[in-house]
Amino acid sequence: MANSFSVDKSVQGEVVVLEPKGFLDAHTAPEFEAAIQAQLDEGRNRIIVDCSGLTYISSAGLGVFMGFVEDVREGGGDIKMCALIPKVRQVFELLGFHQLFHIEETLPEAVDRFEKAPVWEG
Amino acid sequence: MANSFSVDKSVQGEVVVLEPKGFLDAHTAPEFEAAIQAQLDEGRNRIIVDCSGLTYISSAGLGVFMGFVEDVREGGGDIKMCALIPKVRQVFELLGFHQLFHIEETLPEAVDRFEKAPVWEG
Amino acid sequence: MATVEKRFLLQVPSATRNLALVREFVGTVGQQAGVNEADVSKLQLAVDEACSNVIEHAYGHDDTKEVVIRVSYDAEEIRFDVIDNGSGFDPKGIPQKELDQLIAERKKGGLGLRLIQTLMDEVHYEIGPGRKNQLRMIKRIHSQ
Amino acid sequence: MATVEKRFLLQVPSATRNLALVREFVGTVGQQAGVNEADVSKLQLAVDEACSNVIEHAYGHDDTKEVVIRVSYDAEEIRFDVIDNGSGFDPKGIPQKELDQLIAERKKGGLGLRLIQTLMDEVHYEIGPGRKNQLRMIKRIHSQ
Ligand SMILES: Nc1ncnc2c1ncn2[C@@H]1O[C@H](COP(=O)(O)OP(=O)(O)O)[C@@H](O)[C@H]1O
Ligand SMILES: Nc1ncnc2c1ncn2[C@@H]1O[C@H](COP(=O)(O)OP(=O)(O)O)[C@@H](O)[C@H]1O
Repeated sequence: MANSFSVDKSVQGEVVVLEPKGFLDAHTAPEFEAAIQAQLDEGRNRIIVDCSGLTYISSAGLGVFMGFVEDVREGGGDIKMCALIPKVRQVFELLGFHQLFHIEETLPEAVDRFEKAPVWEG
Repeated sequence: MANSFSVDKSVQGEVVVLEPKGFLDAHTAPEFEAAIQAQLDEGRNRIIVDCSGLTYISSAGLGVFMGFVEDVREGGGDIKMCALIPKVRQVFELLGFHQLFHIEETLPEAVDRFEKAPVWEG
Repeated sequence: MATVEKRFLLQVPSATRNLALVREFVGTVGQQAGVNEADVSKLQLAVDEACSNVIEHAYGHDDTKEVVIRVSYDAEEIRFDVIDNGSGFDPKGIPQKELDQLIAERKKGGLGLRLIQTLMDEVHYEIGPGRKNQLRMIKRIHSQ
Repeated sequence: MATVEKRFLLQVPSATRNLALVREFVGTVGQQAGVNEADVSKLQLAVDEACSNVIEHAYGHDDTKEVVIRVSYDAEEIRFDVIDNGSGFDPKGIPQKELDQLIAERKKGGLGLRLIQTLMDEVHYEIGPGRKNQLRMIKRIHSQ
């Protein structure tokens, strides 16, 4: 179905990896928002969003990244993305997200990035 | 896409096997009809329709079987079916096709049936 | 499950290439209504048959005409109206021949209306030739 | 490719769960219109954004209301009208903030209208609050 959505989670040391799968739109954004909120509630603020299974994103999905990232960064953490399929990457880039977020090609690169630059410095 | 359709063909001795794939409806029935007509034009009238790849059939698709089978049988051949998925089998059965056609579980059984009963005798 | 009625409408040019879109529409709405998978397939087939008849018989493949499919559902049932403003016909005047007879006559059709009757729980016609012909098909919802 | 105009219409309850159906509809019609795959994705996103706005802003998630999507295409272009009879708004009165500013303000939105402008070739509003608000989006067809 074209509106199925789920979020997988795994912990890699100090970093938590969230893997949204399927369609992230105004209908499913609240579920994704809850998944990020749950990490913050547990005190995790080094978050990688592995987008390899994300087939679709609309501005409601982008809004989840926008709404959280400032607080996360003020707390000394960050939200970084990786493994976007081209169609999804294009939406991020159209709106300039690549200038305000670390968006890596692969998950290891994103993990690596957290080791080298845990905090966003532009 | 939910309206893709194609017909594969292979020859096994005196029997020709047609393999309709995808959605057989009022839109695609003419293509299936042409595929059967082409066999008759080449003088082949022992036809197995392997339905393993057929995901959908409407009465327009059933009509292709209905329109040809009498002439084929009068010419000493037959049209037999095999390997229907349950959803498709149900449509054939709802309308009583299983009483007027040989519908086998597998392709080998359909080939076998042609050896034992090339002509329909009910 | 739905407590209040939900309504959907799809309008497409009267051409067989649009049957796939019609089936997708019916499938999605049927699923949303809580219809079980086997019955969703029946709804798709019944509405396909009804639309195929409109395209072929009511409009004679004139794709400047349009077919309208209205759906509504609540917790109990799902209702489809297939609407055209074409020629119309007298459903009672259509001879219902047996399959063996149709085959003997080399007919390529004649099963659509019977199939719709078999697949749905209720079928109603409202015929107003050139104005509005409506085939209403109702199925009780067994959520599985 | 189309020589005469083809028209489609989809009407769904004003609820985000129907966005998937809207995207399927747009995808199928876009493909049929001969739009290339990359542009079909853009059409789906633009119409999703427009419908999401209607559901959220025009109707405040009242799912007894309905969203209408009208599509027409010919050989040159494909046109989408997203129609509501809700509150309406003044498109020119919406401040267009930069992404870094929206982020600084912890905003979860504010990108939809910009995205629509970026994805489509032409965007027009006709606002009639409570009567008919229409967002027309046009895309030239580059068949590949
Ligand atoms: N919507 C319609 N408008 C006009 N005539 C129709 C319509 N639906 C059915 N009919 C008539 O009823 C007949 C039987 O229809 P059906 O059982 O579906 O078989 P088929 O369409 O294969 O002929 C058609 O041949 C046609 O004459
Ligand atoms: N169909 C609509 N009806 C009423 N208001 C709308 C509509 N579309 C957009 N708006 C207004 O325009 C603003 C900006 O919309 P948009 O750029 O899509 O961002 P967002 O929807 O995320 O706020 C909305 O917050 C809303 O006030």
